[in-house]
Amino acid sequence: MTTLTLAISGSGGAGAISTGELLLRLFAEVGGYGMLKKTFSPQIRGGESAAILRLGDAPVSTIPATIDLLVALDWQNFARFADEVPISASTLVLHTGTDVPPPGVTPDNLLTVDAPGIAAAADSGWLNMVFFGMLASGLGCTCAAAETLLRARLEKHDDAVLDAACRALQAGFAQALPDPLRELLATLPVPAATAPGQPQRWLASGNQMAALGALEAGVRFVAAYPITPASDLLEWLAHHIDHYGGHLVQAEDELAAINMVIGAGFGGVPAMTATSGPGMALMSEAMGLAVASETAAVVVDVMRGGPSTGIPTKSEQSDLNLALYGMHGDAPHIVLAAQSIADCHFTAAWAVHLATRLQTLVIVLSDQSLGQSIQVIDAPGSDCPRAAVNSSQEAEPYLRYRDTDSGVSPLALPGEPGHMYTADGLEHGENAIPSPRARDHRMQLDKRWRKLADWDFGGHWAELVGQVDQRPVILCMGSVTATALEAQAAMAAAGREVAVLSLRLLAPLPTKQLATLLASGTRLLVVEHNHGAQLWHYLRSLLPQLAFESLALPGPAAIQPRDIYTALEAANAT
Amino acid sequence: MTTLTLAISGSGGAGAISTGELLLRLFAEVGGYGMLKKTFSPQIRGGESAAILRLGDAPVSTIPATIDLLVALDWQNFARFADEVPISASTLVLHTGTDVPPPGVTPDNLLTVDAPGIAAAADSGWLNMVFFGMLASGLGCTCAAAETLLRARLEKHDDAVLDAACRALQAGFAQALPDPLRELLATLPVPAATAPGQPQRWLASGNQMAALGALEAGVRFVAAYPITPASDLLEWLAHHIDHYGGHLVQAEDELAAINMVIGAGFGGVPAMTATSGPGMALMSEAMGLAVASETAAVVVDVMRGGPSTGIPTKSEQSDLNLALYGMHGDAPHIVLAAQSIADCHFTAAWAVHLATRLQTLVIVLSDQSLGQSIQVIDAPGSDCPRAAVNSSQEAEPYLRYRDTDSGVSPLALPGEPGHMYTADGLEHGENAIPSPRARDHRMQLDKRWRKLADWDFGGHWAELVGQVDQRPVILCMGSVTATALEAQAAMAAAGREVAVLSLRLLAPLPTKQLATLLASGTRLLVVEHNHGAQLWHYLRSLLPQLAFESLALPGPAAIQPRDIYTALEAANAT
Amino acid sequence: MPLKARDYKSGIKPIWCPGCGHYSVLNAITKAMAAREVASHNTAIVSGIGCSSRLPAYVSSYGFHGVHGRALPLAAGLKVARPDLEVVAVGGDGDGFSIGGNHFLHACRRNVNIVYIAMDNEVYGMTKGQASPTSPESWLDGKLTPHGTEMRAFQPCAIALASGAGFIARGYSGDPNGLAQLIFEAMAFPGFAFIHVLSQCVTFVPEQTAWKQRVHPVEGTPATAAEAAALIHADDGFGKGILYRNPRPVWPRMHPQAGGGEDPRAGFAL
Amino acid sequence: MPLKARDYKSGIKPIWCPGCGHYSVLNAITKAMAAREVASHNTAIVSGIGCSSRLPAYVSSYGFHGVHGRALPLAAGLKVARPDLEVVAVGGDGDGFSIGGNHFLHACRRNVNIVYIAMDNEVYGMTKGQASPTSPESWLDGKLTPHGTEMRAFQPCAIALASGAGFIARGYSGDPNGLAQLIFEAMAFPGFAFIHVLSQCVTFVPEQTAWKQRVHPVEGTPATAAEAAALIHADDGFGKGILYRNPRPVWPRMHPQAGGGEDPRAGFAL
Ligand SMILES: Cc1ncc(C[n+]2csc(CCOP(=O)(O)OP(=O)(O)O)c2C)c(N)n1
Ligand SMILES: Cc1ncc(C[n+]2csc(CCOP(=O)(O)OP(=O)(O)O)c2C)c(N)n1
Ligand code: SF4
Ligand code: SF4
Ligand SMILES: [Mg+2]
Ligand SMILES: [Mg+2]
Repeated sequence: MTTLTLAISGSGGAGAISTGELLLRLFAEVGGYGMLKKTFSPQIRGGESAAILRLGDAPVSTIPATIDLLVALDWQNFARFADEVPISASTLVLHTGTDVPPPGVTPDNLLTVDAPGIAAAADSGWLNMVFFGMLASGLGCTCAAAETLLRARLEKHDDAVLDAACRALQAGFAQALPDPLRELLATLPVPAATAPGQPQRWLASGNQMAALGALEAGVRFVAAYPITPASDLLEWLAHHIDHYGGHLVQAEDELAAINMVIGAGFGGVPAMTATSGPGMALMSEAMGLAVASETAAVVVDVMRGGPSTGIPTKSEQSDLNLALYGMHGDAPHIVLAAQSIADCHFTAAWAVHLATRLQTLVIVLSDQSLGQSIQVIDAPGSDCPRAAVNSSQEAEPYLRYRDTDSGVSPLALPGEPGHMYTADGLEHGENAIPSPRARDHRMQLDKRWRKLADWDFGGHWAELVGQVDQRPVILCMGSVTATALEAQAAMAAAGREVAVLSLRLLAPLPTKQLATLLASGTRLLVVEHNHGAQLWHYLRSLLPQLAFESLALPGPAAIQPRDIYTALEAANAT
Repeated sequence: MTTLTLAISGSGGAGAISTGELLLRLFAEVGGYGMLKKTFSPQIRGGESAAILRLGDAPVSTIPATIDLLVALDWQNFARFADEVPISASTLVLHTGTDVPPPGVTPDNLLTVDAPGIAAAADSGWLNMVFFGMLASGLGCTCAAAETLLRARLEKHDDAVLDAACRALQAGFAQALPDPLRELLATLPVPAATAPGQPQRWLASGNQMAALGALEAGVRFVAAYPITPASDLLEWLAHHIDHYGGHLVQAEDELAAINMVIGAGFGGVPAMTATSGPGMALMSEAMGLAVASETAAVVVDVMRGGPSTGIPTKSEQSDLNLALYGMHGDAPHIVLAAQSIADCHFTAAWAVHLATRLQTLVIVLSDQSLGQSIQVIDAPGSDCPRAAVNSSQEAEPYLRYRDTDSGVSPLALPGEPGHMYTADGLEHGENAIPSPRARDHRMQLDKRWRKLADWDFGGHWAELVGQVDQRPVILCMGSVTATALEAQAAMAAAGREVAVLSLRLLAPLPTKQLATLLASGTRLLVVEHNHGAQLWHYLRSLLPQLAFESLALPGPAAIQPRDIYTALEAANAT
Repeated sequence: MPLKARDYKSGIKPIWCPGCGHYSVLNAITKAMAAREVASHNTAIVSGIGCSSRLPAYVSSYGFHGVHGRALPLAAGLKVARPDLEVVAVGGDGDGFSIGGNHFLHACRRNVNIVYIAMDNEVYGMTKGQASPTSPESWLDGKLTPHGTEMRAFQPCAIALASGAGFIARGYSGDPNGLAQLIFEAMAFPGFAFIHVLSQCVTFVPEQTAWKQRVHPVEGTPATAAEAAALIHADDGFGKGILYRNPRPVWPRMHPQAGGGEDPRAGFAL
Repeated sequence: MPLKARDYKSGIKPIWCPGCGHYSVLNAITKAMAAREVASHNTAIVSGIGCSSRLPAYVSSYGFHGVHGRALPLAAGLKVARPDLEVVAVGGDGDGFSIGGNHFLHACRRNVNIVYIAMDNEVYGMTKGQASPTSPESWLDGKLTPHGTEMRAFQPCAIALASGAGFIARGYSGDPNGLAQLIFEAMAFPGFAFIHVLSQCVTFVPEQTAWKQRVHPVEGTPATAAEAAALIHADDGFGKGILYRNPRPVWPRMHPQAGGGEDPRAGFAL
C-alpha cells in the first residue's frame, strides 16, 4: 500500500478544512482511498484549523504522526498545532511567502508558492483553491471533476462567488508544479477505477454510520441534547429521520433525553440518544431505570477528553468506567464498542437489536476520532441486525417480570388488551407490584443478570486478526483498533507476528471465550486511549488468571503504531 | 457476653417502634448495651412496623437472625415481616389474644398477656406501654426511670395523654411476669453502673454520627435534597448546624446540591452533601467537576437497595461501583467506607480532612443499616481529623494548578489579593487557562493522580482484628464489619482463628499495604452486601495476584455470621 | 356495556395514609376515564417518585413508575412515539416543581398532547415531611427548614402560563367530581393540559384539612393569556376551575411521510 | 487611584468570534466593576459552559467555569458560604434556560444576593448553532430542528417574574454603557438580580445585527409585580431597562450566632 499524508492549515476563514475535504472526495471519486481528520482551535470562528489527510491506493484507516506534505495557507497561530501537525526533516512544506513560519517551526524543505499572485491573476481571492488545483493536478485528477465538486459544495453561494473560486482552482490546476511537490504526489499511483461487483464505496464519518445503522435497525425515536462530539451524529439524524417516519426531539437536557427514550422504549418503539461523557454522566440515574424496569434504550457515547468538561473536541477512551459501572445498585447492562468508522453502522444496529431483544440498556462507545473523521469505506450491507420488539403471547396470568429460564420476561406493549402492568424502577415481584421482599429482590436481580450472562452473543463479540497461538496479542477497542492493525502490519513486515483482538462486546464480558482464546498467547497487551488503564483494570477484574500488560495513553494525541510495537519490544511492559 | 434479642411489632399507630426505643434507652441508661433496627412497611402511616432490639451486658453491634422474644402488639399484616422477624421454635411470643397469628405463623411458645385489659383497668388505652412496663421490670429497671423517659418522649402531648400512658406503664410494671418471660429476661444480667473514667456512652445512629463528625471536622455548608435513608442525617444537620455558624440549603435537586457544595468549597468553606444511590447518580457529572477543578467536596452516600429506586428503606452495599467509577474521563478521587455506627463520626471527619487537604472529591459510603440503626456506643473523641484549607503562600507567579512534587497545587481563596484565577473543569495549564494540549492534559492527569497515589494515608486505611499469618482473612466494609467480627468470635469459640480486615480507604486502594498484609493469609474471603460482588471484582482488578474468594449477598436481608463461617467452612468458595 | 369508574381501578391497595387526598385524585381519574369511555389498554399513566407518584399501579391501564422528577419527559417520549395512546402524567409538587421543574417549563412550551396532573400537598410526603417548593414561606414544620423555607412559594399556574401551557386548571381533592370534570376536559384538550390539584397530606400537614373552607370556584374560563394572567394573579391560590384554555398547535406538528425525501444512503455514495 | 474598566480585564484573549455580542457584555461588566470600585479579589464570576460562559477568565477577579447549566447553584453555594464576596453568575440562554432552567426558577425564589447575567443570543453558539429555548419558533437554521423549533420561545423575564425575582432588567450588547449601568444597579440591589442581555451571535444568527433597530427603552421602573407583569407582557422582548425592582428579604435570612443553642453532643449522652 502506498499512502501520502498531508495537512492543510490556516487561520479562520482561510478554508483549510474545506480544501482537505474537497481533495479527499476528489481522490476517492476516482477510486482512491483515504481518511481525513479535522482539528480546530477553541475559537468558534476566526481560529486556526487544519485538515490532516492520508490518501492511499488501498483502504486507509489511520493518520500517522508524521506528515509528508504541509500546505500552510498562512502561518497565523500555526504554533498551536505543533503537537498535531509535526513537521519532520522529510516534510515538504508549501507556503505563500506572505508571512513566515513562527519561531520554533523550521522546515527543512520549504517551498514558496505565490498563491495570492496566481489567484489575483485569475481575478480571485481564493488562494486555498489555487492549492486545491495544484494538488488535484499532481494527483492525476481532472480539473472538471474538481470543479464539479467545488460547485456542489458552494451551491448556496451566488454565482459571482462560485465563479471566482473556480477561476482560482483552474489557475492552480494549470500551474507547473515545483519539482519536489510533483515528485512527492507522483509517488501515489493514480487510483484504478473500482472494479464492477466490488462493494460500493462511501465517504462517511463514524457518527454518520452510527446514525444510519441505528435507523436501519429500526430506531424511530431519538431524543438528545447537543454536545460535542456527538452533535453531528444528531444533526445527521435530525435531517434524515423523517425518511423513516420517526421523530427527533431536541430535549431541554440529557435528563429529559434519556427519560424520553425510556418512554418511547416502553411504548415499543426502538429509541436512542447520543451524547458524550458529561451528558452520559447526567443520564446515570435514568440508565438504571432502564435496567430495573427492563426497558430497551440505546445510548451512544461519542467519547472526548475527560474528566469534566475536559477537552471537548478531542478524542479519548476514558468513559469506559462510567459505561461499565456508572449506575447505583447492581445494574447489569450491555456495553459495546464500535471498532471502526464503518463498524459504527453494525455496532449501532446490533445495539438496537440487543436492547430490544433483551429489554435493557445498551451503551455504545464510540469516540471523537471514529465519530468525526471521514473515511472512504465499503458501503455497509443493509442486512444489519434489526430491532426485535416481541410483544408477549403469554398465557394467563400475564406476569410482566416473570422469572423465565432465559431471564427474558414477556413484554406487553401499551395497546394490548389484557396485559396491563406498571413498569417500575422500584423492586417488584413477577407481577410488577412493588416489593421490598428479599426473595423478590433476589429473583429479579438474578433474572436481570442471567438474561445477559446466558445470552448467546454469537461471533460478534470481538474481531480477531491474526493467530493467537504462541504469539503476542494486542487487545483493544474503538479507534485504537486501526492503530493496532497498523502496528501488526509493521511488525509482520519486520518478521514478527502478533494478533489483534478488538473487543466489540465489553459487557457482559465473554470471559470463557476470552480465557480460551487467550490461553495460548505469549503476551497480552491491552492498549487503550486513556490515563487510568480502565480496560486493563476491567479485564483483570474478570480474568485475574491472565497476565495482561497495559499500554494506556491519554488523549488528545492519538496513539501511534510505534507506541505499540515499542511496548511489545520492551520486556514485560507492566 | 450475654445478649437478648427481642422484636416488638404492630400495625400503624400501635407504637411498636417507640416502645423499642424507650426500652433500649432505659436499658442503656442504667449501663446496658444494645442496638435497635427499625423496619417499616411501605405505607407512610397506618402500615405495620417492628423494632428489633438486641440488648447485652457488653457492646452489641449486630442483630441476629433469630429472636428470643417477640412482642406482637397485634397480628395485622404481621406476615409481611416474616422475612425479617423469623420466629423459631425457641422464640417466646407474647400477644394480647385479641387476634391470632396469621396462617403460617405457628409459634411453639405463645403466651397471652391481657394488655388491653390491664390498660383498661388503669383507665388507659396504651397497651404498648403495658408491655414496656413489663419488660422494664423484667430487665431490673426502675419504674421511675421508665416514666421519666416516657414523659420526655411525649413532652409535646398534653397532660391527659401523658398521664394515661404513664398509668399503663405503671400497671404493666406492677404485673407479675409469666414465668417463661421472667426467666428469659432474667438471663440478661442487670447492667453494672458505668465505672468512672470510662468513656462516656452515647445512644446514636450512624447518620447522626456522620453529621456530627462532619461538623466537628469543620463543615460549615451543607446543601442537599432529601432522600431515604439520608434524610435523617440531613435533618439532624438542619437542626444543629446553626450552633456551628453554618448553613444548610435544601436544594431544588441533587444537581443543585452538589454544585452548591462545590461553590462553597471553592470559597474555602468545608462543605458536604448527603444522599443515597439515585441522588449520587445525578451528581456524577458535577463530582467530576470537583475532581478536575480540584475543589474540596464531600458526598456521603447512605446506600439502600438498588438498582434504580430499588428498595429505598432497606440496606445494601451496591453503590460501590458508582462510587469508585461513576464519572466520565479519568477522575481519580477518594472513596471511604464507614465501619460502624461510631466510626461514621471518624470517617466523615477524615473525609472532610482529606477533601480539603487534597483539594478533591471524597465519597463516604455508609448504608441504611449503619445510618438508621441506633446503638449504644462510646462517645467519639472530639480530637477527630479537621478540615485543612491551606490558602497558598506562593511566590509569584501564582500558578493555581502548579505541577508540584506532591501533586497538590497551591490553592488561593477568593478574597486574597494577587492570586486571582478561574477554576475550571476544562483541561487547563498550570496557570488555569484552558488548554487542549497533550502535554498540559498529561501533566494535570498525572498530577491529580499522583496527589492521591503518593499521599500517606497513615494507619487509618483499614482496621485489622486478629492475625493474618497462616489464617483465613475476611475482607469487608461498612455494616458487614460487625457481622464479620461476630463470625470471627463464633469461629474462635469453635477453635478456629480468622482475621477480619475492614477497609476504610477504598480508593486509592492501598495495594502495597494490602499485598504485604494478605500475603500470608490462607484464604481471602471478600464479604459484601450486594449481588454483583463489586468489592471482590475491584480488589481483583488491583491485586490479581491474590486469590480472593467471594461471598456476595444482596439486601434487604442482612448477612448473618453463619453465612460467613459456612462459606469459610466450605471448600474454596469461588 | 360502558365501564364504571370502579372498573378502572386495578385492585391493588394503595399505600397511602387513611385520609390522604391522593385517594380522591385516583377516584377522579377513574371517573374521567369512565366518562370518556377510554379503553384501559390504550391508556398509559406515567409518574415519578412520591406518594402521589404511586398512582399508576392503582389504575387499570398501562403505567410507568419512573424516577423522581422525570415523569414529564417519559410521558412525552411515549406520546411522541405512540400518538395512538392516551398519556397522562401524574405526580407530586416535589416531583414536578422541585427536581422536575425544568421539565415542567419545557413541557408547557413543547406542547405534546398529554395531561399532567400535579397533586400538590405543599410537602414531601414520601420522604416524611420536608418543605416542597409550594410550602408556605412561614411553614415551620419542614424537617430540613426549621426556620421556615424563607422562600417565596412556587406558583404552579403562573409558571405554567408564563411557560406557554395552553390548558391550566385547578382542582381540589375534596371535590373529586369537580376534579373528574377537569380531567375529562384536559383529556379532550389538544395539547399539553396542566391540572394543579390541591391534594391534602393529612399526615405531615394536617392543617390542610382547612382547605375545605378556602377553595372557591373561579369565574369564567379565560381564553387569552392576558385574562388568564389577571385571573391567576388576583386569585389566592384556591380558585378551582379552568384558569386558561387556548389551544396551540401540538408537537410534533408534522408527521412526515415515511419514505419521503432522498434515500439517506445515496448521500454517502462516491 | 480608582481603577479603570480596563484594569478589570485579565488580559486573556477571548475565544469569541469577531463581532460577537459577548465582548460588549465583558466590557459592560468591567465598567460596572470600575464604577462600583469593587476590589477584584473580592469578586467571583461564576459560569457554566458555552461561548458566553467563557467570560470569567477574561475578568480580573476570581472565577469558576463550572459545568453546563449549573452556574446558579455554584454561585449560590459560594455566596451563602462567603457572604463577603461579590458574586456574579454569567452564561448563555442554553446554559441558563435549557439545561439550567430549574436552577433559574429556584434561584429567583430563593433570593440569594447574587447578580445573574444571561447573555441571550437565541442559539447554542458553542456547539455550533442548535436552537435554544429562546429561539423564535420559526427559526429554520437550528441544526437539530430543520422544521423550526415548533415551540413557543421561552420568556426569561416573564419566568423570572413568575418565579419571584425581585430585580429584572434587560440590556443589549449593542449598548454597553446602558448595560454597564444595569449591572451597576443589579450589584447594588439586595437579593437576586437578573439581567437578560440580548447579545448577538454573529456567526450562527447573523440576522441578529438587525436587533439594533428593534431595541427600545422601557418607560419607568415598576415596583409592583402587577405593573411589571403588565410591562413585560406588553413589551415585544426588546425593551431595555429595569423591568422590575422590588427588594424582598435575602436568603439566608438569619445568620445564627455560632455557639448558640445546646451543645449537639449533649443530645447523645446517656
Ligand atoms: C433522585 C432522587 N432524589 C430524591 C428522592 C427521594 N424522594 C422520593 S419521593 C420525594 C418527594 C416526594 O414529594 P412529592 O413529589 O411532593 O410527593 P408526595 O409524596 O408529597 O405525594 C423525594 C425527595 C428520590 N427518590 N430520587
Ligand atoms: C452536560 C452537557 N451537555 C451538553 C454540553 C454541550 N454544550 C456546551 S455549550 C452548550 C450550549 C451553549 O449555548 P449557550 O448557553 O446559549 O451559550 P452560547 O454559546 O450561545 O453563548 C452545550 C449544549 C455540555 N458541555 N455539557
Ligand atoms: S404521607 Fe401524606 S401524601 Fe403521603 S400517603 Fe400519607 S397523607 Fe398522603
Ligand atoms: S459562535 Fe456566536 S456566541 Fe459563540 S463566540 Fe461566535 S458569535 Fe459569539
Ligand atoms: Mg407533595
Ligand atoms: Mg446562546
